[in-house]
Amino acid sequence: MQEGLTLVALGMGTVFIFLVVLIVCTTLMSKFVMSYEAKFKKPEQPIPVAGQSKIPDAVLTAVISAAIHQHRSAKAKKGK
Amino acid sequence: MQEGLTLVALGMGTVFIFLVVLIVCTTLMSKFVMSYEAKFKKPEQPIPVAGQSKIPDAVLTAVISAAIHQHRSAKAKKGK
Amino acid sequence: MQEGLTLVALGMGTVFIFLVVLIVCTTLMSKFVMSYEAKFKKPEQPIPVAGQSKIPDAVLTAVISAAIHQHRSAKAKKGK
Amino acid sequence: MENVLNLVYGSGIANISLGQALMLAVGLLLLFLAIKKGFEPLLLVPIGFGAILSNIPVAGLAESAVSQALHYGSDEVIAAINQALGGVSYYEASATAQMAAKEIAHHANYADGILYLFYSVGLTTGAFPLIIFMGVGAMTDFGPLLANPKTLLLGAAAQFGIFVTLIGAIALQFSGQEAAAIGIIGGADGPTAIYVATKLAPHLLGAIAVAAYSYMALVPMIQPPIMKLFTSKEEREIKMTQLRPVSQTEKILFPIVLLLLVALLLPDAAPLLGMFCFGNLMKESGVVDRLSDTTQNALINVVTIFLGLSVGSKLQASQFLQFDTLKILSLGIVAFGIGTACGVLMAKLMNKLSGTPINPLIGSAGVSAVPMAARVSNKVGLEANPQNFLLMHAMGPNVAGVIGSAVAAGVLLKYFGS
Amino acid sequence: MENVLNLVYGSGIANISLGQALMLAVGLLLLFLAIKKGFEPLLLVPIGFGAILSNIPVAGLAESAVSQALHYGSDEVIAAINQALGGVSYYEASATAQMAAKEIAHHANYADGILYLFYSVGLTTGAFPLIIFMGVGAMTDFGPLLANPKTLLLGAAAQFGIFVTLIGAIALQFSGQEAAAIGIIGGADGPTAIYVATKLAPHLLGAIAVAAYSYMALVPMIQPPIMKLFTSKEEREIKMTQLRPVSQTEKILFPIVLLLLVALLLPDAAPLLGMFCFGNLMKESGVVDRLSDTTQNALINVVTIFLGLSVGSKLQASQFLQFDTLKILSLGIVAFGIGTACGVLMAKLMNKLSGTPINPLIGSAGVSAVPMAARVSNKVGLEANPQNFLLMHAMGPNVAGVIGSAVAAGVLLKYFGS
Amino acid sequence: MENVLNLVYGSGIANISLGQALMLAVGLLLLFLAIKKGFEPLLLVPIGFGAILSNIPVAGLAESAVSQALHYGSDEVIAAINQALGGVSYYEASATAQMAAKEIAHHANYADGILYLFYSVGLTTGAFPLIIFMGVGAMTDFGPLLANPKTLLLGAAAQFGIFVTLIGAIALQFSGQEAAAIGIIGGADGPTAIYVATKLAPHLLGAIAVAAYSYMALVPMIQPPIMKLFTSKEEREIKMTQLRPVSQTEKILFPIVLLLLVALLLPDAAPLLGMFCFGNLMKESGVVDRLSDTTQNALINVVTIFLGLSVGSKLQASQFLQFDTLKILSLGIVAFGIGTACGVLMAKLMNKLSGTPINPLIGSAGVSAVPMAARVSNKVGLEANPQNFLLMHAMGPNVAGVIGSAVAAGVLLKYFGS
Ligand code: NA
Ligand code: NA
Ligand code: NA
Repeated sequence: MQEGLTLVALGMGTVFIFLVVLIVCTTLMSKFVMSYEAKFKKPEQPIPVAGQSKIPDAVLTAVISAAIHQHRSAKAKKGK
Repeated sequence: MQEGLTLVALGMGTVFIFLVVLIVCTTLMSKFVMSYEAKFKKPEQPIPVAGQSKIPDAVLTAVISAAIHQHRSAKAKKGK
Repeated sequence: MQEGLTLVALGMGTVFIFLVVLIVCTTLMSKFVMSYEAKFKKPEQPIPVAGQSKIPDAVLTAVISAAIHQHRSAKAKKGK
Repeated sequence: MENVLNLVYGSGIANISLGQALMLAVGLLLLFLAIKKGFEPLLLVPIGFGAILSNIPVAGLAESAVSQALHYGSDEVIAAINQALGGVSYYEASATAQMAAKEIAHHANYADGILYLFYSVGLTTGAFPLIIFMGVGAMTDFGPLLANPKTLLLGAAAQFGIFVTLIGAIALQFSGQEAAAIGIIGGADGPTAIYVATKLAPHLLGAIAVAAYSYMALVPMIQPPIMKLFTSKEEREIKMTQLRPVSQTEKILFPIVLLLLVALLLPDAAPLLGMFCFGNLMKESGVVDRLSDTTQNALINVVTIFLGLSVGSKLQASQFLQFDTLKILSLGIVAFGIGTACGVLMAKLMNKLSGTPINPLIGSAGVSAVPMAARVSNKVGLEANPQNFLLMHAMGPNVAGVIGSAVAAGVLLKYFGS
Repeated sequence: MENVLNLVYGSGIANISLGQALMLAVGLLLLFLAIKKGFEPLLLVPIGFGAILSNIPVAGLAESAVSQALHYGSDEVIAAINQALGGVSYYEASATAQMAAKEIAHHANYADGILYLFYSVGLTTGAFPLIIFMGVGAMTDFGPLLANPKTLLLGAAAQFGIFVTLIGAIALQFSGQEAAAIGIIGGADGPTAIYVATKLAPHLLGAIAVAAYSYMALVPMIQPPIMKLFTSKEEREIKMTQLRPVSQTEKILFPIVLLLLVALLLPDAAPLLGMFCFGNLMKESGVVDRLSDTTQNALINVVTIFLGLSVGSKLQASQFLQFDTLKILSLGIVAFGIGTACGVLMAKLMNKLSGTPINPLIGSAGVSAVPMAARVSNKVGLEANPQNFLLMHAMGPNVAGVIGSAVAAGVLLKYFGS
Repeated sequence: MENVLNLVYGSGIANISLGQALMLAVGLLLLFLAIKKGFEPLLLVPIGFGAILSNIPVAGLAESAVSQALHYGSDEVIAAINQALGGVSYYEASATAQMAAKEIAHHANYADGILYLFYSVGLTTGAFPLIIFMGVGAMTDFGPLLANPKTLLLGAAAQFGIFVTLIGAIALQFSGQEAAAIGIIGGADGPTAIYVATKLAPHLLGAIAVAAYSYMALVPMIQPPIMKLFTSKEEREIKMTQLRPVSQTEKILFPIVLLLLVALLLPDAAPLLGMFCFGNLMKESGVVDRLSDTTQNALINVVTIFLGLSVGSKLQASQFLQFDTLKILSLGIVAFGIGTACGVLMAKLMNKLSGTPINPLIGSAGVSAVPMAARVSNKVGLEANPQNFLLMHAMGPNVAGVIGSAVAAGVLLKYFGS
């Protein structure tokens, strides 16, 4: 039991110390990055998380050309 | 040769017995499922085999908004 | 050093001989293929490198039916 | 005629033990829970199916060649193997004796079962859980955590359940190593639990993995009552301030900072957190998208299948149908409960001490169980105040919980590992 | 100068044997059949290419380190290895002697050839064919079978060719194990044939796999004459009643029912049918789509590549250019023919006895060769009656044939395996 | 208290050596170059991360179980292992002694580090670089080469750097095998360099791989000055005639012709070029698109990740922080420079002798470094004449360079391998 309590203290102590150190380092890192980016770049838009558009180019092209085609034929018909 | 014929009998016997038992079990299982579904649910449409639409949402959105756009501009032009 | 020079000669010699033989074989192979294809088939278009269209059929269908729909409704409106 | 009898005597019906029949039922139950109830199906379908496969009589899918030879071999084969092993069990025998025993088994036409093979290639080496952890890293967004790093404390507090359960397990007569492996169920993180169990108590792996994934699936039922017990309605209604935007540079640097801290402070957590950070860096760096995509899809899927089957191979009747399993299942849920409570209490404390308001409901997400626990925080929050969206705020402690339990795993591996 | 001579003496031209030259031609022929004639290219491209790689003189791509050292090593190395093995061949030597031989070969800078490596990792363990079978399961739709379960009998009847061929092979002086591995060609199922051959007669694997895939590719030429021989025009014109719709629940339960029957009745079929049912359950359960997708794509493709190369590694001249190979090829086509005929005859019988009409043409699909054989049934049916679409009706016996040959494989493994 | 001290004594800070700290910095530098400077990120992100993981003190991720036991074990464990090994180092000990040492280490709870595992499974066997080469083959288009086969000579000339560097390395006191592995850096082809280094000088693998990939990334800075030095403005302005169209049949036959030549002339290049041709045939045959797609995506990505980590495992401080590493880095860049110059000079010569004009700038692409070197040819060409697009013309020598360095690798493996 004695050993058990030691273990709880040791374990939770380590977990807390590690995460507190991580909080400190992370905070410092963020501060540094933010001040660096404020100084050297124009205030950056937070880049959206790797959110490349999921529409393949070929499809976009197809959609757009379909659209243009519609537009033209609609116009043409109207123009008649 | 004697052993060979034994083997044919043994092998085909096992295959047939196994598959006959499988027929029986499968038929029972299907009957049970059908009566259960008839009783507890409204007669279910046979779910199409995992046939999720292959059109990604983004594309659909693009197509639809292109369509709407067309529609509006066609309308607008007509309205003029 | 003596051995080193031997090695350079041996190595570069092998590389050159191998690639020269490859040039000869490739050229012969190409000639043979071209004359064969000229003789037995109508002059083949060089098949584009496995460039299947990247637009899934379902999308194409969607785009086309959107287009047709537009077209019809634009027409219908005009017709009114 | 003799052949027919052989077939009949070799059939499953003629050989099935009560334990195997029960375990077939357990496997079916896991499949039912996974498919009909939606309990963590990505793991419980393979684990459940693996459980059935491992308990097919005579087939020996989850047994080594030697084990099969000892169970089903002729008397001569069994005698020869026992002689080769020199009277002790296979795992106590020397490497040379093991090699001789394998040779006898192979000559008698026994081969390692396919699930045993997956287990020994992927689990005893630690490769499967570590690769899964890499994939999880590649799917994790540390944005919410970076916007509010003090939520890392919630991920620390929620690990309390691990250590309390460990003591409980020791009190219930488990050895230290076993108790540590059981405690980690409270970490609410599948690969971490599997990794630790494989290292410290492989004979309990089946029960521990089943407990971990079952309780993770049950988070929406386990957590809310505990969350409500320890919070008042006013606390649950607390609105939190909008999270600041986080730049890509911060996201790239975070896994590196975390990795360096692990390297300097707790090297025993390096395998788990190292692979995790690697996956995350691949994702955030933006320069290796094709590697990151494959890691998040084909690779993690393939490994998940084989990991699940391997874990299922540890659900053999002889190992699983023990009173110990019931104890493990009970201890596991206690660990979950304590972790949840400590997370909530820590959040209450932080709300008291901190300048900015903190809704205590996000504390429970510190157990990890990503992303289920964060969704539960959000749902309970919405019940108290339909305008209160806690999801993003709960994602911080949620991923902090993954780090927290990996750190706890490092401590346990250090202490009990060697 | 000496170096130049070394290069020349070490070149392929200086070392090629007639057998290797012939096997290079066989490899090219397989590639030609696969690429230009469309013979099962997914397997025959890797197998054909593997055949070429294995027969490159001196390179030893399909040989173990020890085998290479014995073929190309200096006299001292050869003497040392032979001494270590104690005068017997490598496979007869004890495990310790094998280890010593390996050590000598490695010290002399020989390493296992890459195809030998793929073979020993994936085929001797059984992993590759079983994973392929899991993938096939994930691509199989049991709907048509469930709509008309009595077509399972057609999948049973068509296995008759396996056992008749087995007797024929014994009559042609093959051993029982060899005969069983040859017979399974008639099962018309690639992974099953490879799995059984690896377990019972690995030295015949090359010929058996080539026969199995070649005849599967030739199904459209082999089957129609046999089908027409045993049926009248009226029988071929029989229209079958529309299949009933099958609910998702039935599809989910079927692999579980099948698995439990295997477990209870024929555990020896458990590896093959277990993995098959697992793949199918992943597909039908609908809750693990990401696992099922990866199984049907990345995983099965990767394993197919390495399986094909591994099989190709068994097409070395010394093993393949035997009179036995011709016997195997002949027996294989006999097996296919008998299986087809028995399927058709059983369908005729069922048509007589059953209340609902059964077109005997669907019987030939019972050999498996999915989905080619079902397409052949459809095509021959359309010739007789252009309005008669048999495809869906033939899919039932077609997948039944897969189950049937796996069951037959289980019987053979039970009988000859240990 | 003792436990706390154990944790502190076992922490990274308490154990880190200066070398490990430096290597952590090297790892971070590689990540910086890969992520911020875009240096071959697909390889340098995993290699850099692997370098960090391997140098985490105490964790032993890149060490075998025995090595860990010897470094961190108790005195008894160390004494027992040394006794088992009989006083010599692990690699000099007999197989039986190694087995005994492993057994002791495992009993003392040490296990192979995960990176060591990846290294021994994938690199010592040669599997990873060969699979990558298969993937590269599946991504290579030989069209431009087939349209102008004499550009193969440029791919031959550019290998001159390999052999000159080899002599230089011998002059700098490297052994023959080491010198060969260093020279191959000049081949400008990652998997070839890794394959050769693994076979001939595994202890230098880290430095060689880092040099190869770094210089490949630096091609746009290394090559242009050399290209301009050896060419006049008029030469750089030369316009080349449009390439003829190439039929699919030619593309299918080319890898087969190449393979047969390898088989007949230089079997030692068969593993590399065999797998390369296999990948290319899968792509061009058009009948196995699903295999080809997986090879180009999931498979090559997965193997790239593990290859990178495995290479990183060879960047341990004790192996990398040697004066040898500086020598290797210097020799590597010399090899690149000589290769570039020889390619350009050969192109000038061919321009003189040939009927059709050849722009000497495409000669530099003969080093390989696909497709970077071809792009550099194009760019430098555009500077001289904004209407002059050399890209397609440079792709021929570029892929020829891959063949050239694989052939050179074959010669070196033949000469130094056994
Ligand atoms: Na946790
Ligand atoms: Na079959
Ligand atoms: Na090159």
